[in-house]
Order: sequence, then C-alpha cells, then structure tokens
Amino acid sequence: MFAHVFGHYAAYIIPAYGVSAAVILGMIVVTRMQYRQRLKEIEALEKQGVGRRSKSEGKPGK
Amino acid sequence: MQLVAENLAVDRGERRIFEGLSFSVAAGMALVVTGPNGAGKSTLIKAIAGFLTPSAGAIRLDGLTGEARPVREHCHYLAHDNALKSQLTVDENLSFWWQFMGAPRANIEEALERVGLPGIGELPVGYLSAGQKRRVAIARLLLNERPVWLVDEPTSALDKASETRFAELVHEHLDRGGIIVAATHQALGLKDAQSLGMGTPLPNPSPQGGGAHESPTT
Amino acid sequence: MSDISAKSRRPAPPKPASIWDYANPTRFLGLANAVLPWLAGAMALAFAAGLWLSFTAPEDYQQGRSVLIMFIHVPAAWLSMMCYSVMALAGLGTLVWRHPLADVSLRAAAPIGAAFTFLALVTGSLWGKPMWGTWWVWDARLTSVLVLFIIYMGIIALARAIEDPLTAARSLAIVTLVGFVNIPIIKFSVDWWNTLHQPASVSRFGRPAMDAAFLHPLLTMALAYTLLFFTLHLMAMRNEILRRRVRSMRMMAAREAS
Amino acid sequence: MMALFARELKLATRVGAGAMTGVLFFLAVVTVVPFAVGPDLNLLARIGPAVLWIGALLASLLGLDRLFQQDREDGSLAILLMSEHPSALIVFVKCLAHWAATGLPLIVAAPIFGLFLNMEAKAIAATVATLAVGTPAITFIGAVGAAVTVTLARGGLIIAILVLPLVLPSLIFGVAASYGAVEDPAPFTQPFIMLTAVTLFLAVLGPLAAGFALKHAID
Repeated sequence: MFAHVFGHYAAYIIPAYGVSAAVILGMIVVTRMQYRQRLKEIEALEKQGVGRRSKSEGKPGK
Repeated sequence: MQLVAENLAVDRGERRIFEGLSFSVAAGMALVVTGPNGAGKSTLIKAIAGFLTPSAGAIRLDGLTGEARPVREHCHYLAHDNALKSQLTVDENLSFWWQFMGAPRANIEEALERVGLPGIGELPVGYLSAGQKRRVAIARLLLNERPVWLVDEPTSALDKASETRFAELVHEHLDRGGIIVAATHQALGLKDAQSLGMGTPLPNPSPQGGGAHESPTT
Repeated sequence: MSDISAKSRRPAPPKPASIWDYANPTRFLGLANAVLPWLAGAMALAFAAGLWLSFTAPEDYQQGRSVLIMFIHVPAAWLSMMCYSVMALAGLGTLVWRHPLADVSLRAAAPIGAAFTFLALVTGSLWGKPMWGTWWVWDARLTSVLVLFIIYMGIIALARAIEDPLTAARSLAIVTLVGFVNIPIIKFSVDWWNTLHQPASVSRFGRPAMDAAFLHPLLTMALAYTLLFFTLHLMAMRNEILRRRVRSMRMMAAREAS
Repeated sequence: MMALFARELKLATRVGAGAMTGVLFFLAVVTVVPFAVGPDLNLLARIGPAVLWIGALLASLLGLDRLFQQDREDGSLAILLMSEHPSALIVFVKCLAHWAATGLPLIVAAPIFGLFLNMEAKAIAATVATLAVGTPAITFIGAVGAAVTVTLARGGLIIAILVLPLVLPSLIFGVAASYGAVEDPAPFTQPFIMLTAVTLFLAVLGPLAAGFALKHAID
C-alpha cells in the first residue's frame, strides 16, 4: 500500500527513514534519561550533605 | 647557586595539591620535605623535575653561569623505581645513562665502589637484590655532575649499612656545593637540613592555603 | 519526527558569544539550560519543514522516489564530517588554549559523530542497493565514511579506557588531531585506490545534477541535522559536566568519610 | 642519542622475544591464507603481495604496545624525558630501534614467505621494496597509539583500532606499487613515491605527537 507514495523503491526508503528516526530519537531519549539520572544522583549526594562547592568559583567539573 | 621556588601551586586533575609554597635552598644545603602520605611531597619533587607544570608560581635555579637552561637539566631524579633494565648488566645500564646524560665524569667502577658494590659490573641487574639494585640506581647519580639531586624516598629498600653509605654520599654532594631536595619519612641523618613540612592532605579540594611553612630545624 | 513543542524564531548561536566568560562550567550549565529549549524548538521546526519539502519534491526522472533517501543520507555524511571538525577544534581547545570545557565538548561530540557516520553508512547502502544491486560497494566516498567510523570508534574506546581525566583529555585531543591531519591523506589514498580498481560498470556515485526542487529539501534537512547536532551536543556536554560533578562529589564524600 | 639506539637494540636482541614473535606471527598469517583460499597457485600468486603486506602490517601492530611500556614501568621513561634531548627525538630513536628489531626481520622473512605464495621474483622484489619503505610508517604513527595508551594495562587492543585507519594509505600505496611491478598497465614508481612520502610525513608527525603525549603522561 506504500507503493503509490514511495514508488517501487518503498522497500529501501522506509527502512532508511526508519533507521534514521530510530537512531535520532534514540539519541535524544537516551541523553535526556542520562540527564535526569545525573540530577537524581546529585540530589541524593546533596541530601547526604556532601559539601557543594558553591562558595568558590567552579573548577572544571566542580 | 640557589634553588628558589616562589608561591608555587600544583594541581593534579581537579585537586589542588598545594599552593603558596615558597622556599629557597642555598648551595651546600639540603631541603627535607616531610609530611604524611598524600600531602604532595612527591608532587613537589616532580614539579621541580619538570614533570608537572605548576599552575602558579615558578621554580628557578639562580647563580648559574652559562645560558639559562630549564631547571630540570641541572637535576638528577631518583624515585621509587630504579630505572634499570634487568636484562642488561650493571655496566651496560650505567654506561648507557652516563652517555645519554651527556656530561662524561666518573668511571663506572669508581661509582660502584662508592656505593659499596665493587666488581659487580658484569652481573645482569636481574640477579641483584632489591637493596643492591637501589644502590646501583644511586650510583647513577654519581656518574654525571649535576648540582641538584631530587630524591623521593631514596632509602626505601636499603639496609642500615647502605643507608649510612647513602648519607655519606649525600654529604659529599653537599660539601661539593650541591643541593638536595629529599621527600622522605625517615630522617636522612642530615644534620643541617632545612625542613619543609607539607600540610595535612587537603580535606576537600577547595583552594585554601597548602599550609606549607618553612622552618629550619638546625 | 518532531517531538519537542517549544517554538522559536532564530536558532541560538552555537558557541557562546565569547568563549571565556562561559568557560566556567556552572555558568555554562545556566547557558545550556536557557538555550536548549529554543534550540530544540528550532530543530523541530527545521525537521518539520525539511520532511514536508522532501515528501512533496517531484519524482526524480532517473532514481524515482529513492532520491528521498538522499535527503537523509547526504546531511548525515556532512554532519559526520562537521562533528569531527568540532572535535578537532575541541582538541585544540584542550592542548593550545587549555579551555576547561574543551575536553567535555570532545567527549560529548564523539558518540554523536559516530551515530551520524553510522546513519550515513546505512542510508548510503540502502540508497545504493537499487542502483548497484548489492548492499555495499567500495565506492570512494562510502569507504572514507567507513574509515571515519573506525576513527570515531577508536576515540570512543580510548575515552572509555583512560580513567585519569587529565591524561585522558590530552590523549584524546592528540589522537583526534592526529586523525584530523590524516583524514585528507586517507581520503586521497582511498580515492586513488578507488580509481585504480574502478570496474567500469559501476556508475559514479555522483550527486545527480541538483535542480531547485531537490536543493531546498536537502538544505533544509541539512539545517535540521545541524541543529540536531548542536542540541544533542549541548545536552551531552551538560551531562558530562554533571557526571564529573557527581564523580568529584563522590570523591569528596569518600574523603570526608575516611 | 646513539647510546639510546644501542641500548634499545641490545634490549630487543637480548630479550629476543620481540623480533621472533613478529616473524612467527607473520608466518602464521601467510600459512593460514592458502588453507582459507585454497591451494590454487595462480590465485595465491595474484594475492601474494596483499597477503605479505597484511601479515607485515598486523605483525608490526603486534609489538607496538611494548614500545614505551617497559620504560615507564621501570622508571627510565621519566628520566629519559627529563634530559635535554627533545622528547620527539627520543621517540624517533626508539621507533627506529623498534623497527630495526621487529620490522627488519619481517622484511628479511618476506621473500621466503613470498615463495610460499608462489610469487615470481619480480613481485617479491617489489613487495620487499615497498615493505622496506612502508613498514617504518606503521611504527612511527603506532608510537602515537603506544604513547596515549602507555598508562593502560592492556592498551594493545586500542592501539590497533587507533592506528589502523592511519596506516591505510601506506597499505594502499604499498600493495599498489607491488602490483605495479608485475602487471603492465599499473604504475610502480607513482605509488612507490607516494608510499615514501607518507612514511616521511608520519616519521615527523608520529614522534612529535607521541613525544607530546608522553611528556605529560609521567605521574
């Protein structure tokens, strides 16, 4: 049924767009999940009372 | 000749090991760097030897004739490991270092005698005990004339007799107007040595002062 | 395709106005959080426009509808090279300007670049299949993209292997720059090798003559992919900074506990 | 610097393992091919140069991780780099010594392995010439891989991935020149000159980058 939209190359166009969509969306989703994970870890650490170095200007990664 | 450090600060990764460290060691004097583990003793020695670029301050060797060359080219560095190849014989190891370091000086046999290992030149280093290997490593310092000795735990694998022998070599070096900077726990038997107590290890990496103070202990 | 809702007019400048005042990670995080929604919005807009243009483009006389694959293959290939240039720039940032965020940027960009290269390879082979009848042809460009993929993998493997952040940053920068210097040589030798073994029958994998109908969708999709790269890159850098913050907080916790 | 070269050579020959394993690995690769491809002599003759190059390439990659590893472990790397000699020169001399210890034996063995692959004299001569000129490039650029992985326990694997793309030009021009000597239309001198150019270029880039990496890897 896709033939009329994609012509007889449908068998190649759909996988190409499928893989691209999967990889792009996958990257976005994974990156956002990692972001939430990091925030949760920091929040847990701060609750533990680990001194956050807010008073002095940040060193990389501080 | 004087080894001078002004307001020295060194970072390892994000951690600041020490900062605001100043000292000066005149010819013929020794500086013993003491302090608990992790206080930055080895880091200071490595900074002088040029392995670590300090993030602040400078290290200078004043009073030297000839064109200015980086401090490290006037230094000998002896750390925990001996820089010896166990497959090669003692002679081969020492003659390599003697030629590589450029300034030809004492012959190997004499250096070996002074560390109490006469006549073992032919033996591969692999056959020697830890103490003997250490003494061969110390003999390396005697081959080339370099004013500053940077030593990190020099007497770790040595027995009592070798320790006193090392202390004698150190005194000879000082008498010849050399400088020694030694990071060590045990007293090196150096009578008139300046001491530099490195502060306690920094509890957290916030950059307070390294707590380094310089107090002569004569 | 588009999922993020916020709308915006102009994409934010990819690099902060002057590098140094955003050099400090905490302020960079503030910037990232501010810019990201707009950037994501612009990306979504660009994708929507690009896809719409692609699917309404006229049928190509020679390749028929398969030209649609070109609209996602060519941008992916461009992005794989652009991403590596960003990494090479970051490498210079680490070695020459000692910029604290350079290593963060390089590490964040590597997986994204590898993903774009992978996409370029997959879509390239899918696009080539109808024309050549095989899934993989050792065409000069496809081969170079494959080699670039191996280079990306090497850098990612190295990034994972070295723990100490300081030596890692320097090693990654050196390897990236050495790779960057060698890419033209590799490209030249692959092209030369390709012409040497060029079986006459394979039609050159040249880009068909571009008429406007194809140019617009292609450029729009390229813009969409570029915005995608900057969005992902900023997000990945943010993650990397937070990862390092967690790491040093944990080290502090360990030290305080002892 | 000559002293360094002499010491490295003494070490390599004294240890003996380095040179031999390289050649044996090369032999292993060459003998595996006929079992996989079949004993058809003219097929083997046709792919001969390629097999020799692939074998030599893999054998050279093999020994690279030991280039700086031992020196770092026994502490001599620190003292070497502390001296007044520039680090790039030290790396260059070590690469030459490493190539002399592992690369040369491969080139000496190549003609014999060429006979296994039923290659005619001209093809063997051309392949050996290209190997002689091309294999140093592998060691020079491999030094960069060895330098950045010197702190890792088993860096060997990563070196192979890092170095592989960078030695492709040498492989392409090397094999092309070897074929050029035999088949008429294909040129010999043009790829051969390119091969030499790549080696000279890597002879500068490799030690510079590796020296820079090593200088900061001492801790």
